[in-house]
Amino acid sequence: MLINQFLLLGAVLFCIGVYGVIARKNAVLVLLSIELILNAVNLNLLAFALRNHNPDGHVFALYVLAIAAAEVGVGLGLVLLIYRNKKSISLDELSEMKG
Amino acid sequence: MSAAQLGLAAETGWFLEHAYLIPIVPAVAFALIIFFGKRLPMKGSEIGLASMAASLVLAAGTAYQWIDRVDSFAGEGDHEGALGGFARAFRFAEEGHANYVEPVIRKVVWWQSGGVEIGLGQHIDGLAVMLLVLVTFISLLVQIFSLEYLRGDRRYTHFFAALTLFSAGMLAMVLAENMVQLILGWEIMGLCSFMLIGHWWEEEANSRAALKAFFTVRVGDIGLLVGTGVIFFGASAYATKLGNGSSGFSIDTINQWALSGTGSRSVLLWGSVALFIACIGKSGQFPLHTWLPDAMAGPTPVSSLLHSSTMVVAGVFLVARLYPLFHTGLEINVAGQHFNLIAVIGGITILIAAALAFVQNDIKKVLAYSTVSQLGYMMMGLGVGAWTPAVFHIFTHAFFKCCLFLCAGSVSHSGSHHSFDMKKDMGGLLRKMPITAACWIISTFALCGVPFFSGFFSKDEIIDNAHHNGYNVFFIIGLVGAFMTTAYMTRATYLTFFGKARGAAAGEHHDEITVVHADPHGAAAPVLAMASHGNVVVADASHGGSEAPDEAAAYTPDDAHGHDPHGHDAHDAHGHDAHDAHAGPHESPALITVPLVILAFLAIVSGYLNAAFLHIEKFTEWVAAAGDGIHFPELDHAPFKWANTIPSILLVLAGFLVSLALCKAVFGERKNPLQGLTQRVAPLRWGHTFLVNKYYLDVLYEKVIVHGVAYPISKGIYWINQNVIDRAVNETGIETRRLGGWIYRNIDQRVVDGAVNASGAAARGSGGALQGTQSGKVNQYGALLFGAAAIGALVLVIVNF
Amino acid sequence: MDVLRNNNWLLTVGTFLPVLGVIVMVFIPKGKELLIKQVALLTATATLVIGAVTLALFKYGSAGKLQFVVDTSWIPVIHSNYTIGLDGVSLPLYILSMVVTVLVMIYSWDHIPAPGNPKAFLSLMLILQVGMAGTFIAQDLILFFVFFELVLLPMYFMIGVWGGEQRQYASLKFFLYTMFGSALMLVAFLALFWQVQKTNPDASFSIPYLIDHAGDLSRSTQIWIFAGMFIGFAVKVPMFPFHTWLPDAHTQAPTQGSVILAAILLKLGTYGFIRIAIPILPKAAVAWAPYIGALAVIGIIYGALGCLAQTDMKRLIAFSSVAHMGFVMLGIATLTPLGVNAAVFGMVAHGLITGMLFFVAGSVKDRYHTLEIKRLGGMLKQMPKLGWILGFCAMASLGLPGLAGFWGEFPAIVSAYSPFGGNSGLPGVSKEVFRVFMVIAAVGTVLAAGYLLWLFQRVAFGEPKDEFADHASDGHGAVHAVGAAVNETEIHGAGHGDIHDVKLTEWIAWSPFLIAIVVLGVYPNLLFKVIDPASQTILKAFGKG
Amino acid sequence: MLSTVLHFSGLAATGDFVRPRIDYHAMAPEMILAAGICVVLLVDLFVEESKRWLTATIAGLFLIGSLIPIVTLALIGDDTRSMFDGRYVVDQFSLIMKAMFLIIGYVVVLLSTNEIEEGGYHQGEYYVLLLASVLGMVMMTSSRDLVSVFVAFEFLSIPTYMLAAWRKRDSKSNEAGVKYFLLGVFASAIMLYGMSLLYGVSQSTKLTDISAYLSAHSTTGVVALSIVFIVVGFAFKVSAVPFHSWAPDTYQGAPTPVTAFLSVASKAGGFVALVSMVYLTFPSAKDVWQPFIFVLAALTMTIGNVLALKQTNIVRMLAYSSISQGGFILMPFVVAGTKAAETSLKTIVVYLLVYASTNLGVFAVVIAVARRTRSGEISSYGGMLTWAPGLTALMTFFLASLAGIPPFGGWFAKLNAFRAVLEAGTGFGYAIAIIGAVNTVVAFGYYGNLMREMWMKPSVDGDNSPVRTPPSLLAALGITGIATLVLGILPQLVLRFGDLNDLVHTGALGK
Repeated sequence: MLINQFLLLGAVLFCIGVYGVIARKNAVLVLLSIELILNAVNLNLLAFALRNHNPDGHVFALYVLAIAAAEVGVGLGLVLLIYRNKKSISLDELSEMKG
Repeated sequence: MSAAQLGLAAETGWFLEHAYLIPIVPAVAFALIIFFGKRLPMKGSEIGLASMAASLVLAAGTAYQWIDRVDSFAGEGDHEGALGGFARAFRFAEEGHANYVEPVIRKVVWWQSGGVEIGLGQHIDGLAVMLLVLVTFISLLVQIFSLEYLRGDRRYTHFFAALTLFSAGMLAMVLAENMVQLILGWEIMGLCSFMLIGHWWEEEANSRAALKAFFTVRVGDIGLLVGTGVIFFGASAYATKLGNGSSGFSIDTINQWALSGTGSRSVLLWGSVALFIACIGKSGQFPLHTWLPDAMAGPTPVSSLLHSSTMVVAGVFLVARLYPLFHTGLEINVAGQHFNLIAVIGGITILIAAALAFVQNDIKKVLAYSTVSQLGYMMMGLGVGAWTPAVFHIFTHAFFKCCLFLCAGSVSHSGSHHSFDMKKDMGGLLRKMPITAACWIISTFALCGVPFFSGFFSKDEIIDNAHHNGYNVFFIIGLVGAFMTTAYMTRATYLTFFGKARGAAAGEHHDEITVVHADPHGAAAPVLAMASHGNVVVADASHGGSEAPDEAAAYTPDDAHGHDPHGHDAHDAHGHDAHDAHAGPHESPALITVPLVILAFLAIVSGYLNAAFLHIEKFTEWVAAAGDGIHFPELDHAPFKWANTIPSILLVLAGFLVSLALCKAVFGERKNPLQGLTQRVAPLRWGHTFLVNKYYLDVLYEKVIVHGVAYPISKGIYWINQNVIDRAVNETGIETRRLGGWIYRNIDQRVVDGAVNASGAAARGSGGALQGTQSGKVNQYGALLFGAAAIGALVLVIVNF
Repeated sequence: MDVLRNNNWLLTVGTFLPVLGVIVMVFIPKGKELLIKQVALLTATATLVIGAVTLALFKYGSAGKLQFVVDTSWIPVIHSNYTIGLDGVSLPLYILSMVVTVLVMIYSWDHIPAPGNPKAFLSLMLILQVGMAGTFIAQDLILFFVFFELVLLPMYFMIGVWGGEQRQYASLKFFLYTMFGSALMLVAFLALFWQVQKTNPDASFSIPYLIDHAGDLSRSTQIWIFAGMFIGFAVKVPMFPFHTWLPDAHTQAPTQGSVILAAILLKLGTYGFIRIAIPILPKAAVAWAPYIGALAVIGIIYGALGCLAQTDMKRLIAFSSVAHMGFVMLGIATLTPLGVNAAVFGMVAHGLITGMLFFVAGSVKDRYHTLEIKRLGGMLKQMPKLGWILGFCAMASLGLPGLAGFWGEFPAIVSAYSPFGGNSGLPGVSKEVFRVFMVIAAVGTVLAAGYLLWLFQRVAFGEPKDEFADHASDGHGAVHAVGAAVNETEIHGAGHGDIHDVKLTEWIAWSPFLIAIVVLGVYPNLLFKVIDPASQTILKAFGKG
Repeated sequence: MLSTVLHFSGLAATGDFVRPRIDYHAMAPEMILAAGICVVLLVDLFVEESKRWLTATIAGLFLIGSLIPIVTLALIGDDTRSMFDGRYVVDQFSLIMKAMFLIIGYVVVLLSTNEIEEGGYHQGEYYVLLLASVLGMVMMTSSRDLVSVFVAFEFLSIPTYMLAAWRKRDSKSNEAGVKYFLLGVFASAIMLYGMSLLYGVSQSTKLTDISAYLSAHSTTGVVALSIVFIVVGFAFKVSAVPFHSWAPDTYQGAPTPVTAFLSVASKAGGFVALVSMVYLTFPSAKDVWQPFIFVLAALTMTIGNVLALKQTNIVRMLAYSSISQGGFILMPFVVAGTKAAETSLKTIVVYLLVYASTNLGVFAVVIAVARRTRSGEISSYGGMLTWAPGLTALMTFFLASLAGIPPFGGWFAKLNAFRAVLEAGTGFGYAIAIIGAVNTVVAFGYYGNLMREMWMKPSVDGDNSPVRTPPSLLAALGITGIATLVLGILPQLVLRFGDLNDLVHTGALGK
């Protein structure tokens, strides 16, 4: 079957996600980029699961989904928090502490 | 090895067996004086005296029994005992040649370490017995003398304590069974001389003299330590062979080993040389003699006891004690040998010291240099193989030199108001102080070696033997020395007791300076300053102190305070002295004169213990160890012939006349071309200055060597310490800091922080990068995170592809 | 290896008792200084009593064997056991550490240096005592290391908190130096362990075990391991050129600190050589001996010259330690029982004498508030007793026979004439080289006389300087100078101005030192007969040198 | 729930249904903790504000309570209990680690009570999250499957994101939370990617299977990539350089008790995960991770030290110090693949124990001091000897322990670490040993500097009024202090549990 395409897609998603994390200043966008990576992961897992004919991949993917959801919840909460305090969600403003 | 082991029916006795008590008594006395001295009516001096007397008794007992022992060995049936021995001493009968007398060696284990066992004990033979008697006797007299001389001194107790401890040290050294014990006594004497010379340490000059004395002797002690070490191992090998439990430190063993021929040449040579260096230091031989004249900074009794008759002969004693070692090591008396270290050093010392004695104005320093030169005689005697005369010279010299010093003390005490300057404050005292003068003159005769005085019997023997053993150079030196001795002693005698009374001796300027001469040393101080600075300039300056009335105006009581803030204590302490002072020059009280008389008497008779021309050789018999080649080398001493003595007698006479003439000319009342000659004629002046400056040896030692070490070199070392080694350590930190682009500043708080923060700074240097990474920007953190991961992954993937 | 396990509770108790005192003191409020001092002193005394018991129960007949041995498992994971024991070499130092602590406590009674806080000060001292005593009884390398390091922090704080102006520099220097050294030492220990373990799997860090089993390591291996230990110990000794921390530490440390430093801490290094480096690595010892000897004599001369350059009394004394420890190291370097005995004796003597000198320096500082030599002078007039004690110590320190110092120096010099001459298993040490050392060392004794007497002359003799002359005691005491110096009952001229003579606490704290100096000087066998068998055992690899 | 899911998936794969045996005794700690979480939540719901301190007490009780089964398990001490065909294993290693986490949790509760109570934060939720995170750690110790590892990992992470931002009004705290969160999620995402690849090639998520596969096949690029990514994920958690950048900011911003928790517990969690990876999963692929971890370890201890030297804020300094300590813990990993493997594993355990007790102690002191000075500056510690001698002494103990000076735990940990790497006798081993040795001395720079502040400097503000420490803090100080001392003087007491042959049986070191 066409496993490589899946993997390739996964890789691409992964790269986009990484790029987003590094390039984006907007907290929400960074969050989204991370979600992209996680989806890339899911893609991989499912593809492999199919090829390997064992359910571990599926299970793993389910967990990833669940936990990703939790993460996003926490993440958005935090973003709200900073927005409340700073009236901005630009990450560049989060550099009080350095050195 | 003791007689018992040999199974000899050797005569011994309680005193012989317990001779070790002799030093212990004064040692204990020392402690007692220290702890309780101040509370006693006589401030502790009584303890010192008592202990000395006790030791004297013990020593006498020892001598008595030793003589018994000698007789028992002498192999003649009748045992008439020591008294008989004395009787025989004056019976004109030649003795059968006595065979070797076993010394009484007793010891207990003191400490053992690494298989080495050091005993603590006694090695009693003739030499030891002689010195025991001598030291205890003289110490006793000197202490009696001091009772009066130092009365009211601020550290009276201290003085007697030190004096007693000194005697203990000397006695301990004399009967030492082994080298370690000998070193012990040796160093204790050094310590005491330090304490006693520096007795009046308020004056920096005195403390410097004390320091100088101790330090110079200490330099010699390098030799003592090294030498002991060098001979130790060879000797201990022999000791195990002897198997009598003695170690390589044991003197008896060392001697036998040296004679046994088992020891290697070089070890013997170097050992003896090293030890002789110690003797040079202690006995004020050239070139380390310079401390001895300075040591006159101490109170006169100290000079007379330590620096004339006892301590300074320690070096000679050591050579005599280990004579077999030196004899083999330096090949004395080997056929065709005309020079050896000991003789050469001794010879040089005789001459240079005698020469120096001419230019001294301080009576004590004349005597000091004469001591040095007499010590030179002893050394030379030992060097030319004249053991018995040399040792005999120790014996006789002790009496007359001690007497001379005490005379000088008596003069300054009652005659010249504590000045020792012959030119300024003495002269014509013959009539004022007849007893002192008489004693002085007798002793001078003895010193000069005038026939029938003790010196004659010892010194001429030395000279004679030098000739006899083929050391002709030293024979000449000896004769010249005799000449010079007579000459400078005549000069001194003339200046002191004859001619016109000068300065204090003339009873001048009393009232202005009661405090000064109320105080036993106030006026002595400046002279002592000269003593230790030892160059003309200071000397002259110090003369001013006690010179003419007008200059004496400088000597107001306040000034005296300058010298001695406690002048008043002293003054109160012996007002009688101040009172006597008003009576002008006068004979000293009995406490002083009695010792003088006794000593003067002995200065005559002591010689008759070995008056060869009377066929009395008791000293040889009792003291000298018979050379059996096992315990003592065979020496043959020159038989006494009047003929041999003629040259020296003549020279003595010549010396006397020449010197007398010169003195009359130079110091006499009548104008004379010779007066101030040394000022007028350049060469003479140079010579004079040269002598006055003591051949500039002191300059060499103090200015060049000591200051060289003390200042530039050590400063340099210290600088290196701070700036190189210490730096190197900090540098390790600094180097790392250089990475951080920091620069080392100087050794202070910063350096430490630097050294600690060094690596931190290194980070800073290796780029603000690190700091940069910590920008606080999430994205950059992310970039860093993934970047690192990616790089790592890339590398490893490529590697593992 | 046969050991005696009699009363083996003694050492543990004797070593750790001070901890109890510290724990008690923790619960005493800082305000109750008197109580604190009492507790501290009590603890120290109790420890000393245990020490006395040890002294009494010690079997002198078999001083060569380890006694009171405890050998229980401690950290099996790293094959390290709680092995402690005492033999003739450790005994004197072990007891000395206890005595010194007690006396320093007594001295501290009214000499708590600024900024006060006796609670912390005395607790640190007690902890220090644990470390010192422990180091001398440890028979296991790891245990030794732990105690060795335990000493570090308390001394660091003692110098850093209660020290002089540059205390922080000095303390940190001291710390980093020693830490650096001990790090290398530890590495050496570990390396040694594996090398031994290669051949015998049941290897342990126990010193006796290693003595039996490490001997047959190859020469080169031994030399490298020895190098590590050498640096570790040499820093502590301190040997030239690792000595530069010493003058600073000594000069800045409070009197008590200096005393303990001089009396005990410096000995940890030399003790390490005798107890560990040399017996375990005989081949390396032979190979290193000439270099150690060379550094030792350099130290002797170098330290002496350093002294001559000093203008500060305390710093001078500190430098003299470098010279004296040079003699000790020279003795050790000979690898002969004679030399090692001399070394151990030298340690004790130096501990007593230099410790005493530091006490004097401290009291001088108390009186004059300066230690600058050229500002001092005429001490004999103002404080005759103190002055004479200084003189006494100077004499002892320059090795006057009849006082303790001599028996450390003289045998060391003598032994240098014939160092270990080789035996079946080992090559010998070059005699010629050591004879040169011998002469240099002898010269060192003269220099010692030089700087000490010079110091004494400048400080004690002459008239007091004007700046202090006014508040001098009436000098009446000077009449009784000598008597006063040793007479402990009456105190002369005290309380005149702020320059008063020796105080009661000082007498109590000092007299044992003074007495010990004399007693050991007069009857050295007191120590030698204990040390000798032990050093024979320790040097058994060298047989009869 | 884990079990059921596995069960279903198993069904999906193979027709017949086998009910997995659940060893309740082995699972007891987790269960008790889970129960605790619920109880605290409920209490928080139903108790009025003034009684909220109960939650802390209850949390503490549950933490202690879940220690009981661990003790019993340890006492029974029969061999490994493995569930879900070896995907969830309770062995000696996991027991001792569990115990450690629980005690850490308890100490953190003690540290928190006053802070949280006085700060007027939401106590109930705080302790819930704390317990949850601890539960995650406890699970981590037993996870032997990529899935469970991942789940446990997130379980222990996510609550801490929130805890870090706990001071809602404080922008610093927010910043700390967000940074930690974003980077943490990012890292775990990368890790997941790696896991997915690893699963793909090895066809299983079970660690033993994977290690079997790896030892059977030669390492390919994919495997290398996946290994690196996975290691990165955990390296982030243990804040190994260069994945440390979040740590200082977060530590500084977060409430101090949380910082303590992060720097000790979650770091230890990361190490446990790393152990299960390196020792169980990757041993045969050592030429991939060995150099990688070597570089990490070297960088971590060095840069951590270097940056710590220059900090003026105590917490930030401790952050870097704990980074470099992490480097020392990484040291033994370098030789995990060699004959020294067992030693190194024991070393890691010992080091974690020592580090945990010591570092918690340090933070306890920091909290106690901050209550007085209200400042995080190192200079505010001046003159501490006078106004807080007890704390000074304790702090000195802890710092000495961190610096590796006997007789405090640290020296033994470090000694072991060196012993392990030197014992391996490999080039990497010697290299890391040297770097470590240098760093040991360097490290004293900042520890000593802090000591100097406390002992030798005068207090900044003149007042030397003694500081009073609340009982809970005292308890925490007591526990940590004693632990530090005991670990240093009698490490054997603890090490008895530390002999880890079971892990060998489960295949970490066997192959």
